[in-house]
Amino acid sequence: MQPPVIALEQVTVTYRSGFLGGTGFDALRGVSLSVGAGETVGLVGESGSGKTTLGRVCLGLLPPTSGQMRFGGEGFGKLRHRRGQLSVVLQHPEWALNPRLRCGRSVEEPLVLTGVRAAERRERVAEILHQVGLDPSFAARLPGQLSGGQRQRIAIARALVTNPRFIVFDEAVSALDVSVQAQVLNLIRDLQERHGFGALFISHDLAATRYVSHRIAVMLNGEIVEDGPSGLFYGTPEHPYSRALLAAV
Amino acid sequence: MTARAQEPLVDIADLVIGYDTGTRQVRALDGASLQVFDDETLAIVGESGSGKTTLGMAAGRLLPPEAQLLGGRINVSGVDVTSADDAALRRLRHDRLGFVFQNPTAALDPTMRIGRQVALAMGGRPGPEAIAELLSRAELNEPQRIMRAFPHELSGGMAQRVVIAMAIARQPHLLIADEPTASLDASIREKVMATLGRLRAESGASLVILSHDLRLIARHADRVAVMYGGRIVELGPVVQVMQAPAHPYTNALLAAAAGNEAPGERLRPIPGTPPVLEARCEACAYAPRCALRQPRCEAERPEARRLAGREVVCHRAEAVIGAEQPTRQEAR
Amino acid sequence: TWGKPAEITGFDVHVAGTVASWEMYQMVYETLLTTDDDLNLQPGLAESWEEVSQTRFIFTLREGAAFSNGRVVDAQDVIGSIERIRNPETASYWAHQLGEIVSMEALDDRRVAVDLARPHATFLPALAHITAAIIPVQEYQAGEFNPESEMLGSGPFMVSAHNQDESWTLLRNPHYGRDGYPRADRMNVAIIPDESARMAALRDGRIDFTTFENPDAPQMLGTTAGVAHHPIQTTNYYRFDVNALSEDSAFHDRRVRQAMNLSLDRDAINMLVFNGTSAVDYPVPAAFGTDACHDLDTYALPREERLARARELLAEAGQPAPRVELMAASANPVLVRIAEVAQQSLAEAGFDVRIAAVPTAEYLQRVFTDGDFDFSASWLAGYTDPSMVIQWWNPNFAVWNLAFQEEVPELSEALAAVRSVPDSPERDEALRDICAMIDEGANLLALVSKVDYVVYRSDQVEVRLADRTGSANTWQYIAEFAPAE
Amino acid sequence: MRLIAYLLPRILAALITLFGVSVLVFLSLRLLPGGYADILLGPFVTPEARALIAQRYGLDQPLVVQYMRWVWAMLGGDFGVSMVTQRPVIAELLRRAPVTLQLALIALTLALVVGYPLGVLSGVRAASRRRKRDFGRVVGAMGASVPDFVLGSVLIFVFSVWSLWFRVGGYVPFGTDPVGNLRTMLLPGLTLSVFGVALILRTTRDTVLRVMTEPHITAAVARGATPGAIIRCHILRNAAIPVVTVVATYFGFLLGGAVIVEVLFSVPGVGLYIFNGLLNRDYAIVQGGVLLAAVVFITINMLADVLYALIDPRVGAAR
Amino acid sequence: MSGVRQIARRRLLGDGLTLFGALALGCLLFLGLFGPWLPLGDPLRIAAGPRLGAPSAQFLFGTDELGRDFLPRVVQGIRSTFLLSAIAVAITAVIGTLLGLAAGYLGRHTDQMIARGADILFAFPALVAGLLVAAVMGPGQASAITVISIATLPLFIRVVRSVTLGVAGRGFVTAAEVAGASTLRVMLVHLLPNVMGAVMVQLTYALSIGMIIESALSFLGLGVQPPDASLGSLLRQGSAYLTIAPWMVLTSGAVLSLAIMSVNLVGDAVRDALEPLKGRPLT
Ligand SMILES: Nc1ncnc2c1ncn2[C@@H]1O[C@H](COP(=O)(O)OP(=O)(O)OP(=O)(O)O)[C@@H](O)[C@H]1O
Ligand SMILES: Nc1ncnc2c1ncn2[C@@H]1O[C@H](COP(=O)(O)OP(=O)(O)OP(=O)(O)O)[C@@H](O)[C@H]1O
Ligand SMILES: [Mg+2]
Ligand SMILES: [Mg+2]
Repeated sequence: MQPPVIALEQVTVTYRSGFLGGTGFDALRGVSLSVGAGETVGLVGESGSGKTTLGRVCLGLLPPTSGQMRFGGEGFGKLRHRRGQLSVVLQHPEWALNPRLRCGRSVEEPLVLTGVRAAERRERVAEILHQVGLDPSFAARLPGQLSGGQRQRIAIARALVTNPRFIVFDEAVSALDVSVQAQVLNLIRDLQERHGFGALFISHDLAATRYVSHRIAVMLNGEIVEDGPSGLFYGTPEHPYSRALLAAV
Repeated sequence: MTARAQEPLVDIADLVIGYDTGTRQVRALDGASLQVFDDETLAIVGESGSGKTTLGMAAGRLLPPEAQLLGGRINVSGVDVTSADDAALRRLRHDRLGFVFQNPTAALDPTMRIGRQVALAMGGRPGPEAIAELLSRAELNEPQRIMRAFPHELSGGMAQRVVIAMAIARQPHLLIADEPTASLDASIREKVMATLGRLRAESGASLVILSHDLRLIARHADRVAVMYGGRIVELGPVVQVMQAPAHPYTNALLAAAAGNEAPGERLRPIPGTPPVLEARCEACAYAPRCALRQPRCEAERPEARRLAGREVVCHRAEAVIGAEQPTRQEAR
Repeated sequence: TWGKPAEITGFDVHVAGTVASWEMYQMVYETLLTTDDDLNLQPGLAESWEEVSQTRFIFTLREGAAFSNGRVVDAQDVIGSIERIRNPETASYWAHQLGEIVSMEALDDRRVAVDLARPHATFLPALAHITAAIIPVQEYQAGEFNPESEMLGSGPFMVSAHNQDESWTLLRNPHYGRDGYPRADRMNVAIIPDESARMAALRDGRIDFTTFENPDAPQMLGTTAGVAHHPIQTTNYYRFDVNALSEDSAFHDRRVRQAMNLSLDRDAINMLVFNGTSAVDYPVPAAFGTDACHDLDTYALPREERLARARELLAEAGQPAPRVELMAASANPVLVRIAEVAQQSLAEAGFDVRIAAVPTAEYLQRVFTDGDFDFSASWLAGYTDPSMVIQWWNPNFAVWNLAFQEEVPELSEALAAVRSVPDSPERDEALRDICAMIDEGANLLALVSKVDYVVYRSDQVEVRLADRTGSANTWQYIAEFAPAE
Repeated sequence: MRLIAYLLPRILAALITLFGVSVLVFLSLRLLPGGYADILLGPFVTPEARALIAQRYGLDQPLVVQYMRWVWAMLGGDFGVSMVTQRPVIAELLRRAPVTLQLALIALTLALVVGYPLGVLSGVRAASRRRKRDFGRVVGAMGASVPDFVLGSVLIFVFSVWSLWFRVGGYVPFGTDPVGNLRTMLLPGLTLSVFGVALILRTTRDTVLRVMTEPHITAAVARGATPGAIIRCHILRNAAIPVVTVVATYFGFLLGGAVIVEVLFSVPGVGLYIFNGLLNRDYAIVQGGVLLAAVVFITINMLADVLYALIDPRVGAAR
Repeated sequence: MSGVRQIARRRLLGDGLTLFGALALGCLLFLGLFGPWLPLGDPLRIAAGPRLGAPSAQFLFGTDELGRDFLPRVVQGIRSTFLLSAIAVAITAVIGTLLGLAAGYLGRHTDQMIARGADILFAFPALVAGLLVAAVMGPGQASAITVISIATLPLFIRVVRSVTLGVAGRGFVTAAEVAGASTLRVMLVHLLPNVMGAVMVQLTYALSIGMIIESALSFLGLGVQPPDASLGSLLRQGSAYLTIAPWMVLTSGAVLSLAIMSVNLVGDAVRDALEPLKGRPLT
C-alpha cells in the first residue's frame, strides 16, 4: 500500500506566552492523523479546539513541539523543499487573494516559485481556470471585482495549479452563502476525483464537512475524540460531542 | 391563510432604498412590501446582499447616512417612520422597538461593564436585582458575574443573549433580530433561538428574524419571507413555503443547502451570481439564473400575487408548485 | 538690570577667552591697570606704577582696595595671580602676553616689583586686560576659594546669586576701594540671547541696558520712549582668518590671498551690514589714531582697479576661479551677513565662495586647532595698544593662529622690534612698514571696525559710557551706573 | 497582579530604550566637532590646554570607560557636574524641571480644554451633516500649520510693542509671585498649545467619527437614547482612548523639547538648558538632560498605556 | 482603476476646503519646482534694492537687511523647505515602510528590535536630536534630511507595522508561504501593496511635520546654508527685524503656514478617500 500523503504521530503543539515564555498552552495534545492520496479528511470541532493549529502543522508552517510528521513517508524537511506539493485554501473570501494582484498573477504565483517558464505558466493558468469553472478572462480581473464564490474559486485554482499532493481547506466555505457554498463544495469534490490529492477539510460546520469528506475527525480541546468514515455522521456517531454537533444540523 | 382583520404592526409598502457608494448608487431594496402582525415570528431569508438588513434597519430608520429613501412607505405602530421627526422617532424606538444586531460583541460598548449598559437600556435607575433578573430571563446563568464583566470577556453566545436582554428590556412590541445566530457555534444557536422564541411568546410581541440559515428558520418561525434582489419574492407560512416552494429561487435555495442531502447525493448550487441593482429592475431579477425562465420573465416585472396560501412574485409560480415534489423528496 | 546677550563660558577669569565671560568678570574683578576713553593706561587696582627700566616695573596698590570678603588686596595677591596665569596647569592663554617675567617680589604689602627678561612694550597694556585680574590668592591657596566655580574679586560688585542661562544677582562690594561707588546697590543680570526678546525686555523696561551687534537695533527701538542708544567705537574689528598653511586650500597660494583681499568690498560691508555706522578698518586699528595701511592698494585703489588686479593675480596663480569655503559661527548673524556680502564681492573677481555657518564650538575647533578651513569670519579684540594687536601676526607669539598663520620671518622681527618701542612717530613709521608686510601676506584681514551698540533706558538708569573701548570693556564705568531718579 | 504582568515587559522595553538613548546621546556627543576647551578658551586653545581640560573631566579615557563611568555614576544619582559652572547637573535639572513642567502643563491644559470639546463637537457635527466642510477641519489645519517659532515671534512682537499685560522673559517661580509667573509663562504656554489644540482636535474628531461608525452607537440609537446621552455615555469615553496616546506623546514632547519656545521667550526650562549645554559642549548637561527627557517621555507613555488599559478593558486583557 | 479616479475627483475635489488646499499645494509645487526659472529676480543679489525696503511695486515682498529682493527669496525658500522635506520624507517612507513590514511580518525578535529602535528615536527629544545631528554632520541639507528622517521614521514604522500585522494574518499571505515564497517576496509582492494606502496617508502628515522641522532647524541656524534661503531661515532673518520690517516674517510665515496647511488639507482628504469615516448621525 502507498504511504499516506501526510501522517502525524503523537503531535503536540505548545504555545508559549507570557513573560519569557513562562506559561505554556497545549493547543494539540498527542494528535495522530493521516491523510491518504485521493482522500479527504474532514476536521470538525468547536472554536478553539485546535483545528487551525493542526492544519498549520500539516502545512509545515508550525513545527510540532513533540511528535512526528511525515510527508509521503519521508521526513518533512524544509517548506521550500516542498514547493508545489502543498497548498492551502482559507476562510474569508475577501482576504484569500491579494487585493492588489490580478487574479491571473495570483494563480500563477506558485508556478513562478517552482520555476515554470512563462509560456507554460500561461497555459496552465488558463487550464486550471477552466477546471474551476471560470472564464479565462477572469485572469485579468482584480479580486475586488469578483463575488465571494468566484474569489474562492480563484483561491482553489491557485491551490491546484501545481498539482499538489496535499491541500488544506481551513474554513474554506464557512463565510460563504449557502448557494455559493454548494458551488465550492461540489468543485472540491470534482477536482479531487480528477487530481487525486489528499485533503484536510477544516470546518465547524458538520453538514458541509460530511458532504465533501471521506473520513471525519472530531476535535475537542486539542485532542481527536472521534475519527470515522463520513457515512457514520449521517447516522449516530459514538462520541457525545459528535452527537451534539449533529443535533444542530 | 387569509388576510387578518387587525391592523398590521409593521406595514412596509413598495420600499425602495439605495446606497450611495461614492461612485454609483446601489439599489438595495427595489420595491419591497411586507406586513408584520402582532404576536407572530416572521423570518426573512435570502442570500447575502439580498437586502435583509436594509429592510430590517429601515423599519427603525437606522440605516447609515449613505442610504437614501427612494420611494415607498414604512409604518410602524402607527408612526410613519419615513417622515417622523427626531423626537417621535426616538419615542418609537424607545418604547416600541427592540433590535438585536448581527455582531453582538460589536453592539456592546467595549469600555462599559455589562451591568451598566443593561441599566442604560432599561432606562431609569434599575437596581442590581432588576438587572440580574433581566439577564436571567435571557437565560444567562450567572447574571452577577456577567454584570461585572466587560463585553470582550463574554463568549459570543453570552454576548448575544446580553444583547437580547437589552433589546427586550422595555418590552418592545416588535423585536427585529438580524442574524441573531450567525456568529455562533452550532450548539449555541438552538439555545439562543429558543430563548428568543420564548421571550416573544411571553410578552406577546412580534419577532422578525433576518437570516440565511434556512434550517434554523424552518424550526422557529411562523411565517417566512424570501428575499431576492431587494424584493420579497415569496411570503407565507413557513411549513408551506419550505415544503412546497412557489418561487424557483426558494426552491433552489433549499436544494443548495448542505445538511439536507443524503449520503452520496450532490448539492445543487444556484448557477450565476446575485444581481446588484442600480435602477428599478424591469424584469424578474431572478430570471438570468432561473431554469424555468421564459421570454416574459425577462421583459416584464412580476408583481405580487396570492397563490396556494402565500404571496409570490413570479410569473411561473404555478409551474414551480406544479413540479411534483421539492428537491428533498425528489432525491429519495 | 543688565540684559546680557550670553552666559559666561566658565568661571575662571584667568582662563576663559570669550567676551561673554570677560564682561561678567569685569563686574567682579579688577586689573592693576585700566584704560581711559583715549585708550591710555590708567590706574586700576594699582594707584600708580613706575617703569624703573624697560624691564623692571613697580606697582603700588590702591589704598583701601579690598576683596568683597573684606580682605585687603596685598602684594601677594598680585604675585600669586600672575604666577597662576603663568602656570601651564592653569592653561591660561594670557601667559604669553605678559612677556617673559623673570621674577616678582613684594616690596611691602602694597608694592610689587616685576622684572622682565627683556623689554616688552605690551606688558603694561596686557595687565590692563581683565584676564590679568587679581584674585584673592590667599583664599585660593587655602582652598577656600575655587576660581573655577566661583568669583571673588575686588571689583565693584560681588556675585550673590546665579541661575545658569537665566540670571545673576550682583550686590555692591561693600569693601570696594572707591568711596561712594558703586552707585548702585545691586545689579541684576538677565541672560537674554535672543535679540527680539532683548528688545522686548528693553521696551517693557525689564532691563535697563544692553548691547546689540545688530546695527539696526537702535532704529528698531527708536520709537520707544525712554530708550537711548550710544554706539561705542572699539579697537576691535571684524576680520577674516585666511588659511595660508593648509595645502588643501586655494589660499595656500599667497597670490590668491592677495587677490581675495583686493576684491573684498569693505565699503559694501559697512553700508549693507552696518548701515554705514561702521568704518573700514586696518590691521592696525584706526581707533588708535595711526594711519598705517591707509595708502595701500587694498584700501586706496578704486574698486574696479582692485578687481582687475585681483583677476590678474588669480590668473598668475593659475586659479581664475578658486573654490573656497567661508566659515562663520552661526550664532552671530552679523558675521553671517558679512560673509554673504563678501561672497558677492568676491564673486566679482571670480571667486566661487561657499558659506558654512557652523556652531561656535565647531568653528573654533576647525579654525584654531585643526586648521581645516579656507577662510573664516570673526572679530579681533584690538586691546589697548596697537603694538599689542599686531603681535598676532607672529603666530609663534600669538599661538592661537598657529594652525593657519604663515610665519614671515621679517615680519616677526619687525614685530619683536616694535614691541619695545614706545608710542612715538618712529613707532608709527614702523607700524606703517609692518602693516604693508601684513597686507602683503594677506593672512589675517581687517574688514571693518566693530561698534558696540549700547542701548539703555535713560528714564530708568544713569549710565556712563566711553566713546571708545578696547577689549570688550564696554562697561568699564559700571561702578558709576545708578538708578535714575 | 494583572497590572504587573502588563507592566513588566513594558518596563523591560523601557529600560532597553533608555539604554539605547544613553548610548546614542553619549556617542553623538563625542562625535561633535569642537569641545568644551574650545568654548572656554575661545581661539586661544592650545593642544596642551585641551589635554589638560580633557584630563580634568576624564575625557582622555577610552569611550567605553567614560560611558561606564557615566552610567555607573548616574545609577548612584550623580549626573556629573557642568563644566561651565562646576555645579551638579542634577540640581540644575531639578531646578528647571518644574519650569518646563509648568510650561508643559499650561500648554497641555489649554490644548485639552480647547481641543477635546471642539474635537468631539466637530466629530459629531461632521457625522450628522453629510458635509465634510466643518470648522473642525479648518481649525485643525490652521492650528497645525502655524509653527511655534512663527507664532512665538509674532506674539513677542505684539506684546512688546503694545505692552500688554503679558511679559516676555523674566521668569519668576510660581511660589514667589504667582501673578508675575503667569505673566511670563502664559504666552509661551499659549504658543506651545496651538499645535496641541490642532493635534488633539483632529485626533478627537477622527476618533469620534470612527466611534460613531461602530455598531454599538447604532445600537444605542436603536434603543432610542438621546444624542446627548449617547455622547456622554458612549462617545466621550471611547473617543478618549487614542486621544490619551496622542496626548501622552504630545506631553512627552513638551517636556523634552520645547527648545525653541524656551529660547524665544527666555524661559529657563530644561530645553534651554540642554540647548545651551549642547552649544557649550557641556557633555554632562546634554547627557543628563536628554536622558531625563527620555525617562519622562517613556514614563508618560507608559502611564498612558496604563490609562489606556483602564479606559479600554480589552487592552489589558489581550494576551 | 477608473473607480479610484472617480473617488479622487469626488472626494478630493468635492469640497472647497480641499480644493483650496490642492490649489495652494499645486502653486507651491510649481513655485518650488520651477522657481529658479521664473522671472522673479535673483534671490541672492545683494543690494538689489534699499536695505529693509517696504513692499512696493518693484519688490512685492519688500527687501531684506542686505537689500535683497524678498520675493525670490521666499520662492527659493519654498523650494528648499518643500523639496528638502519631500526628499527626506520620501527616503524615510521607503526605510520606514521596509522596517515596519519586517517588524510586522517577521515578528518576534525582529519586531522587538525594530520596535525598540523606533522607541529610541521617538524618546529622543526631536529638536535635541536635530541639534545633535546638525552638529555632528555639520549644518546643511544632509543633516536637515537626516533630522527629518529621524523624527518621522517612527511614524512610518509604527503605522506600517500595525497595518502589516493585520494583513499578515490574511489568507493570501499564508497561501504564498505554503507555496514556498521567500520572506522577501512575501513582503514585497504581497504585503507592500497592501500597506501603501496607510503609507500614503502618513506621507502627507510626515511631509508637513518635515516642513516644520526643516524650518525649525533653519530657524536655529542649522538648516540650509546662507546665502540660500529656506522658509525657516527667512523667518529667523525676519524675526530680528519684526519691528521695522514686519513683511519679512509676515510673508515667509504666511507662505510656510500655507504650505503646511495645504499639505494637511490634502492629506486629510487623501485619508478620507482611502478610508472614509462615515459616522452615523445620532438621530
Ligand atoms: N499563536 C498562538 N499563541 C498562543 N495560543 C494560540 C495561538 N494560536 C492559537 N492559540 C490557541 O490555541 C488554541 C487552538 O487554536 P486554533 O486556532 O487551532 O483553534 P480552531 O479550532 O482553529 O478554532 P476556530 O474554529 O476558532 O478557528 C486556541 O485556544 C487558541 O487560543
Ligand atoms: N453601507 C452600504 N453602502 C453601500 N452599499 C451597501 C451598504 N450596505 C449594504 N449595501 C448593499 O446593499 C445591498 C443589500 O445589503 P444588505 O446588507 O441589506 O443585505 P443582507 O441581505 O443583509 O446581506 P447579508 O446576508 O450579507 O447580511 C447589497 O448589495 C449591499 O452590497
Ligand atoms: Mg481556526
Ligand atoms: Mg445583513
